[in-house]
Amino acid sequence: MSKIVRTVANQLMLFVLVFGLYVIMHGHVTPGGGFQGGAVIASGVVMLIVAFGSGQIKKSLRERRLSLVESSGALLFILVAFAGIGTVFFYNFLVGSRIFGGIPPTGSNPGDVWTGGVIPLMNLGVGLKVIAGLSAAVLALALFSSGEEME
Amino acid sequence: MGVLNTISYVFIGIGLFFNLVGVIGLHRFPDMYTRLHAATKCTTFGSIFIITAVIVQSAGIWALEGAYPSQSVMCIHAVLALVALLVTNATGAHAMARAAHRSGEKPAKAVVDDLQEKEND
Amino acid sequence: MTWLPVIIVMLVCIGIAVARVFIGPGAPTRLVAFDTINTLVVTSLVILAMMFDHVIFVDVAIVYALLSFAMTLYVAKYIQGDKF
Amino acid sequence: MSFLITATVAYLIYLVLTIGGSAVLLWNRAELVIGAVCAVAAGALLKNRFIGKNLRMLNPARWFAFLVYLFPFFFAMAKANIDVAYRVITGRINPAIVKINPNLKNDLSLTILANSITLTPGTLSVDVDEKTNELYVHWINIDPKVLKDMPRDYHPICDSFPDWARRIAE
Amino acid sequence: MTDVTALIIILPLAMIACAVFVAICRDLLYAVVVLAVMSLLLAFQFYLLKAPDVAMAEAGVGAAVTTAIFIISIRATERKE
Repeated sequence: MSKIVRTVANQLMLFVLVFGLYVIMHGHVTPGGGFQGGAVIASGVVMLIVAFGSGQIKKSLRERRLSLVESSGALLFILVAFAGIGTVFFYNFLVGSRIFGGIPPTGSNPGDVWTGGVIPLMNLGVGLKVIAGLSAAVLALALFSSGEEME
Repeated sequence: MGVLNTISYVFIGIGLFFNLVGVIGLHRFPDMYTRLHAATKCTTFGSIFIITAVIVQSAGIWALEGAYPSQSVMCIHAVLALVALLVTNATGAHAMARAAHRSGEKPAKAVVDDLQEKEND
Repeated sequence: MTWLPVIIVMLVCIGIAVARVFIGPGAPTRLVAFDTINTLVVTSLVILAMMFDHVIFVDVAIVYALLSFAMTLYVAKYIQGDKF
Repeated sequence: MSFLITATVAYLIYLVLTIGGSAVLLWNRAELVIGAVCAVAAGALLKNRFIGKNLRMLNPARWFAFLVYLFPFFFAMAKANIDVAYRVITGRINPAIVKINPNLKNDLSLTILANSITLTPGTLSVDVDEKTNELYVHWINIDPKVLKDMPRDYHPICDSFPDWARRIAE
Repeated sequence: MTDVTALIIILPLAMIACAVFVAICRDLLYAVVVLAVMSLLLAFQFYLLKAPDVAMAEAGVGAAVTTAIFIISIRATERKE
């Protein structure tokens, strides 16, 4: 695409990334969550692929890094689930503690992010996995259609 | 609230008029470029006014009720949606026009076409 | 403040643009009508969030305004005949 | 340096998104911490894309010029829309594609100019020459005076926007 | 809730029209564009039924990524059916 589209895509990617992180981290108080925020950021990567061409994006997004991000997302989810095994699998052991353990306020309010226990951490794991998975799928397809291989 | 309601109604009237004009222009104009003129400009301008009416309403409630912070989220996020809409619409219109010209779509009734001359050289 | 007539007029606009998507000659015209529908839907989402009085619904409108851009770029790049 | 700027901008965007908790000024304490972490991640990932090597936009006078620019821009936009509405109703068009050379060197200023042209008086930027930064503009109702000389005069098309773009981003 | 019931009934008619067009159209590019419009209206319907999280997932996956995958596939194969 032309120079104008490339410049706007570069500037817009920061906003997309920050907004996706906002959706992921507020998954327990607003509509959204891990899957939705991850899909937003992956769509940002899809936008970069169409603006710069898949050959350019391949240089900065390598297959090894994407698989590392995906595995670390799955690992975070499983670790948080196993950390509560003293009581029961998936036990919310952070309730009342100092990390994400606040008491939800009553009355009309926009929602306190410091609540929810392990739910934000699990959302983060799901989000990392979705980002890496979706962007790797589209990048592999685009590379294949333009005749290159994915390393 | 009376003044704010009046302002909102005026803005909504202007916005709906321009949206309707844009959509009707999509059917009245002869070729793709002039349709792009009508569609992009008029709908973007109408959307600016309608979203501004929403912002005025929510900002009024925010200022009136003071400590009730929930309408602030509405106000700020509507402004962000407006900014995103402006940037993406302008750039998307440029990308569509470029793609259409490269695919061989000729501007109907055109007087001069410098880009065609450049491609012929 | 009553928002329901506004939403109905916006839906009429969307209907007219959908008709252009069905009948329009050639791919570029359909793409233009599609982009118009995107803009109108984002505006309608903001109005509906105000009408339902659920402030947090506005996030969906921001997501749509950002992501419809990628869709438009993909179809445009296909029409101009480049490789991805 | 570019990492710091990108992280600061990301932090500001995050703070604007989460106004409303009101423990410290307008924000929760937790939002400040989470926002800092997100900003560091965004800065590390996008420092080359967002700002690159061009540190020219750090000057606050340029931000002020951008804010002032919004007013003539909005008036031109309103004029353009009334003009397009008139042409929709009467159906009187006289289109052409002309080449203009606004003498801009920077990518960002060219982007600002092209987006302004797309949204204002009866014009639409169709293509851009990658090497010489010349713009090809589709004009819905052409002025016959412009067609006489070959390096086209850009003042009837976009009256003072190139000067504004030069002032903002060059 | 009663004031938006009419909209909830009218919108699926437009979606059915889009789906019929997708089924009978011989040009796959047009089919993809109309499918994107249908996905857009579907997300609007979810939004009217007050399920914004589903609408957001539909926006992210159904609108952007699906269209991208279909368009890349058409580029790799053929446009006409």
